[in-house]
Amino acid sequence: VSCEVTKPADMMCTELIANRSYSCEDLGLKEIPEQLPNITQVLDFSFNFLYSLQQSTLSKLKDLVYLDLTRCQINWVYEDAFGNNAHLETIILTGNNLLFLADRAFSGPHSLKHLDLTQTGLSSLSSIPMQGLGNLETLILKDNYIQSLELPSHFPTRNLKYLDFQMNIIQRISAEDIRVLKRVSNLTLILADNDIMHIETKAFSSIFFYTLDFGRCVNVSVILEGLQDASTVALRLGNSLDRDALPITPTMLQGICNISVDYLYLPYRHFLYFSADTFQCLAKLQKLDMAHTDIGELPTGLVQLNFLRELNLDKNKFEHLCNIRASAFPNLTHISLRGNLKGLDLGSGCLGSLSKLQHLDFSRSQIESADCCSKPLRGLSSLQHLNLSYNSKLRFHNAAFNETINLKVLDLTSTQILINASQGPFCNLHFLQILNLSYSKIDLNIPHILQGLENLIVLKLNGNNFESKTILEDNLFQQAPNLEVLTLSSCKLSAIQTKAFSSLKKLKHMDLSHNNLIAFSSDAFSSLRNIYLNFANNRIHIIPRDMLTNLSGQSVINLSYNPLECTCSNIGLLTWYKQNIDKIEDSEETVCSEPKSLAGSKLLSINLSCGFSTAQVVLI
Amino acid sequence: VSCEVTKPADMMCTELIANRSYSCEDLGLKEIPEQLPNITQVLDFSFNFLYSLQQSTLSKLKDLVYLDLTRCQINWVYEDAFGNNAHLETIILTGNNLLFLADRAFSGPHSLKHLDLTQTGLSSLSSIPMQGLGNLETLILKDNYIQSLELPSHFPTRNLKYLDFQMNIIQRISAEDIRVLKRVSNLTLILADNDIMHIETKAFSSIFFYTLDFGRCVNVSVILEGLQDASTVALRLGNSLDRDALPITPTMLQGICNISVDYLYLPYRHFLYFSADTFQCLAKLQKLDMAHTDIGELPTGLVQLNFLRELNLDKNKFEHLCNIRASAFPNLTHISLRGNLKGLDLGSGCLGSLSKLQHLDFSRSQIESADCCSKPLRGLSSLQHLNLSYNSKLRFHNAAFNETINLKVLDLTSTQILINASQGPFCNLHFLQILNLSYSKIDLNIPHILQGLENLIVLKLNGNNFESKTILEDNLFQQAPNLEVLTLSSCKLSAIQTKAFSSLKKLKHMDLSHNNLIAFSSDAFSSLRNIYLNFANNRIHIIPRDMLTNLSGQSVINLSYNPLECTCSNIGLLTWYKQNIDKIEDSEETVCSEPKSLAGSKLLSINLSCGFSTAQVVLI
Amino acid sequence: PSIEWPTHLLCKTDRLEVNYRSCDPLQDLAFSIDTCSSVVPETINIRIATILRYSIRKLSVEVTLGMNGASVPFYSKELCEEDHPEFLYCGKKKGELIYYEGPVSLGFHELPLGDLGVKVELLNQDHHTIICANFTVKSH
Amino acid sequence: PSIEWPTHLLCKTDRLEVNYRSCDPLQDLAFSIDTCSSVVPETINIRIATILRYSIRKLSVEVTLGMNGASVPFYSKELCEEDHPEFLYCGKKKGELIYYEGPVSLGFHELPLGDLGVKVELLNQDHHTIICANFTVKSH
Ligand SMILES: [Cu+2]
Repeated sequence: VSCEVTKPADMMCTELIANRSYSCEDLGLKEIPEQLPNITQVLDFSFNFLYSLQQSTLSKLKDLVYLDLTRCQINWVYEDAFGNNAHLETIILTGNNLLFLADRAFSGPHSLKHLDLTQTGLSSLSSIPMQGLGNLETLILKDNYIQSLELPSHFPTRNLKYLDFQMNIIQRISAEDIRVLKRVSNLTLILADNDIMHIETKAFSSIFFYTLDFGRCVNVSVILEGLQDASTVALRLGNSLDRDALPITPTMLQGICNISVDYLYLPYRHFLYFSADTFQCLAKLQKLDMAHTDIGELPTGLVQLNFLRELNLDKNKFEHLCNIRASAFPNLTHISLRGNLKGLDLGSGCLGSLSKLQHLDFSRSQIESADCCSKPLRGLSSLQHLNLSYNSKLRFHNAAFNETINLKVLDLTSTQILINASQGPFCNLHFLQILNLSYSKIDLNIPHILQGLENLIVLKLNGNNFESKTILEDNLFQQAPNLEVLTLSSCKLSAIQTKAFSSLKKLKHMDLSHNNLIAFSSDAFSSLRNIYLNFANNRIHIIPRDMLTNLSGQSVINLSYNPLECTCSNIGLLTWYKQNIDKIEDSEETVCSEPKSLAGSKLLSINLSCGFSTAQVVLI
Repeated sequence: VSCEVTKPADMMCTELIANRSYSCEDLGLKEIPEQLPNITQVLDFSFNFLYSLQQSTLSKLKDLVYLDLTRCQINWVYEDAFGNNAHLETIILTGNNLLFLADRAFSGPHSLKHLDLTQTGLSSLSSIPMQGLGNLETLILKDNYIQSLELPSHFPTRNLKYLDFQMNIIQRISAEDIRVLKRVSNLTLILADNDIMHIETKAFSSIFFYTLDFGRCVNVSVILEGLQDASTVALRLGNSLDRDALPITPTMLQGICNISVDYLYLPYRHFLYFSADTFQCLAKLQKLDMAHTDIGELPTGLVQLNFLRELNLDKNKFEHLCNIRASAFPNLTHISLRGNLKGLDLGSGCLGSLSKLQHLDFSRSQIESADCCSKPLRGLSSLQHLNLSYNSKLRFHNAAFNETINLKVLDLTSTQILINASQGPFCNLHFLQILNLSYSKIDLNIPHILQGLENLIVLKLNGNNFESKTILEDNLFQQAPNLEVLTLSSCKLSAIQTKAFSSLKKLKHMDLSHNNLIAFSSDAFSSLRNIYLNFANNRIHIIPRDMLTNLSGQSVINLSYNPLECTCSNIGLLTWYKQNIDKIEDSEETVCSEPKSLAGSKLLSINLSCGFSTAQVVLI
Repeated sequence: PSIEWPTHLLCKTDRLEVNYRSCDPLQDLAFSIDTCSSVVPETINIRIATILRYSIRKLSVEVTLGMNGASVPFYSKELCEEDHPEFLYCGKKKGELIYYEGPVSLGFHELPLGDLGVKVELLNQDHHTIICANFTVKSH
Repeated sequence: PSIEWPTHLLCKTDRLEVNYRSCDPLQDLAFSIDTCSSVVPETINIRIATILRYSIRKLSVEVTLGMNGASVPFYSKELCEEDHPEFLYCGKKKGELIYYEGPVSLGFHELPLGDLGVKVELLNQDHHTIICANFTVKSH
């Protein structure tokens, strides 16, 4: 006879919120632990073993609101399985091979809102009981073997918002199948990854959707045929790299003329006979996503898309910015052209007609420009967000941003910046709030480089080099007196002069991590009340007590990954540290390096007694 | 801390053959029990819990030949899961939701012959590794979600005999899909219960099948189109009651003209425009099954089906036997017309042209005949087996079987027999070997009723009544001296005279159960060497020792359910019983009724000591 | 092992309560009905699922009624013949799931007041239990 | 709990042996390749299956080579973007099975003699391990 010790389960489940929220994930449990408090509201019981759900299984947890039963090897759900859980709103049954759901399986909860039946082996809607689902908002039937969308007449539609049939084997849809959806407004219906071969003409007419997702379905014509006279805010017809699909011809998109659609998503689709005709029925669109579609230009002679606000052309093959034919979209507020696969020539004034453009994203598009950014951005007087990060090389001359003086956010991360100007390149950007110059190799010796940025709140300069490896008292930040966030991580700094940042009265967040600093120079700041100072990954050995005592209010410091000494030379830090542990970030990695005997011990665990001539270390 | 006792597993698995065959079914096991001998060859491990199969799982059982892992909650089969089981021939994985089968999952067994993957959640043939399957004879993929029959070029065909794709979701089959099957002969391929919509024309041509099963597929035309130029012994195109299917028109069957098929099965199909044209392409058939097809007659003007040997017309609606148009099938040897749904009029000579007919089954067909069976069976000189059981009423006149004098087996069970003859009704049946008259209400007082049956070996008379409730010494069985088996169960017999069966020198099996006999009359038989006597369910209290001592050789008696006395009055039986337990059938139910204190005790458990005046009972 | 399977509540109204309990020694039974009315319709829709512990070549159903302590055979039928399997589930093997969803016609139209017991047993060719359920119908 | 997952033998010939072991603390990994040759083809076909313990919004792969005790980054790539999911498995959630079957191109054509270690790690947006495997390739 061998013996097995049964651990009390309250020792095993993790308490996330006392008496309210528990995670018992992957503990090999075969029943709900007795020790969970009756008033538990949130329970993650995923990756355990239940086999069947019966009335007794969950009867104790009367206050349950959220229940995750992902992958519990549940085969059978009997009547009243949730009969004692009146407040249950969410049931997740993902990954259980459900052989049977009793008609009264979901009776009990007054207001079940979210039911997730992803990958549960269901082969028919009729095997899902509708009793108790009257208040359902979300029903997820993703990745099952459902062949027919035949929604029964008593399908719960009252509060329905989200219905997901992704990755089933639905091939045909008739008007009768979805007739009950006429009772719903603003539904999101996901039919992506079904091999849809036929939809009855106008099957979706007179139904009002928020989103209709037919992503990764092979034949767009078939779908648009069924959508005649339908209405949806968003229509998703995109594809993905690992799916073959028929290329889209102008004829195929003609169906859109008879559909009310505001946002159209076509990523990863390919076009055949791509021409002005392709856009013939897109004139009323507000948003168009043509990312990853292999296009190098938009056709000339385009119909005017006067309603279009947002245009996404990411990961395409544009060689010249003028090839997007901006004049056809006069009311655009957003353009995204990220990750262009060819080097993009910004040209001159290509977007000049877009006086309402607010967001422009050119990041990761291999851009090199010898005269940025006045000419390329000519006419963009409304522009607020400009992203030019992760490009090759930009050269700024005088008044580089004089066409876009309303910019609030400018991101130049990891794009090499060359300055060929007498004035500061940003001197027109009086409204700029966020500037990211990290890893831009910008020359910080140029005087007045931050000139004009009197409203700047966030400045990121990570990975740039300062002359003399030192932040001097007399420095460029004085031009940006309203800075609240300043990051100087990985700048190879070895010193900061006293009062270096004293002009930055509003500074709240300072990142100096990954430098070569040997001192924690809190005297560089004007105020140590409510400041966040990150000195992680530097070379600080000792911090005198008087550098710390001024840290008050909600201030937080990070000293992790420094070679801190745990000897009496550093008694000032060690004493203060234990009394101010609430001000420490990442105490797990804030460890001693000296003496060798204590190397790797957490500062928190050190008890040091320092007399005049003896030192005594106690490890708690 | 609570303790749990782990039972040794060898106590739990059932040994079926010592050291060779074990059943561990449904024991809640989580691993193969250590205690199973290494030389185990057959293991039923169904309905336990394994989760994953790895090389270590089965490594000890090196001699395993047959392994049943039905419903073990196996999700993962890793490489070399059977790596140490070189002799394994059969693996059953039914009902496990297999998420992954490693490429080397079946490496190891030298000669894996049978692999059952029924209901394992497979959605593609490509997820089944082919390594190690080179000698496969049987592959069962029933009830999965396979969409395409695309057999890979390295599909194991060398020994393949049986390939089952029943209940998948195959809709289309191309010639390329099944090209590798050209390498196989005599394959049985099951594609029943697939929703087949299209087969490439001649996709199956030049392949030689033993059976092709397209049962319960909706549209027969689609299938026959694909089978053009194919060759199969049997072609199954039947349906079932719970499936809708298109009715078969003559045009639909025209495809059969270009298929080499011997046996055609069409049960549960319905016909439209049922006419001679329906049979136009069936002229070469050897077997035709049209059971349950709602037909009331075969059409006139039929093409001659000269090759047809067997015709099955069970459960149809024939009103007159002549409606089967026998002249069209001159070479028939078998007709089955069981369970006809209307009262069948046997007519006169309707089958007259079938001089080769050997088997005729009319059972359960509501037949009533006032003059059986000479006229109805006219011309059937080859008939050997005739089944008329479970019909209404047959009246026999003289020479009732003079047209079918070669009968060997005649079954009249539960059909009322009236005899209106001066001679014995069976007097022409000199070759009859088996006659079943059970529950036929036949009048056993008619003298010479068994006249002519000098070759009869088996006679069943259960549920008939003998006058005076007694088998007399002078009785009808003397007309059948070669009887080996005689059953007289439930005949309300209360006595058997001494030497009643003494003329039956060859009698080996006698069933007298369910009568009212009060004596075990072994003296009624000519020999008690190697006889089986069933006296179960009679009223025997006491058996004198001299009635038993002659039972020798392999003789067996059944005395169960008799009110046997376990007192000294019966010491003869009680003593003999314990010494001859090998001669007892059903000793479990051979129990005492007297004295009351021992009622229900098995005779075997009684130890009785009888002196001159005292009796002592010991219950072991 | 003779486990007591749980009693399943099938339906409950003011006037009617129907429960069932598996009488298969090996397993519980999953069963649902779509109607809960004392006036029994011509057919009711049921859903039933079970895993086969034995293969089915032949199958027969036997229904027995129990009232006031007496038990009387009520109905019996062959569901599967070996040569001509009538239904899809005929011929299924050990370990397979059987799932039936559809109409079943009952032999009575009005429920007697009081307690009625109905035992339904499906047996295979070897007389092994395929499905066994004891229903109790309480009608007021 | 830091369980030692078993070592899986992927392929073995006279000249080549490839093993892998899961370095995901939560689960083992199911993986197969269709080739077992020292001359590495342009692409090999793999099959891989795993159950997600964390949802994928973004996904990146990092491959590290280990030789003679040294370990060098070899390859890294973004596999899933949040806005434009490139592959079917992008966007799958906790508990879902991921099964991929198809070609994968390797960055080298000939295997160095001796032992080579390859660590492949797929991480999600929160830097949680989605898949982690240590391969050892022994080539003689
Ligand atoms: Cu103990």
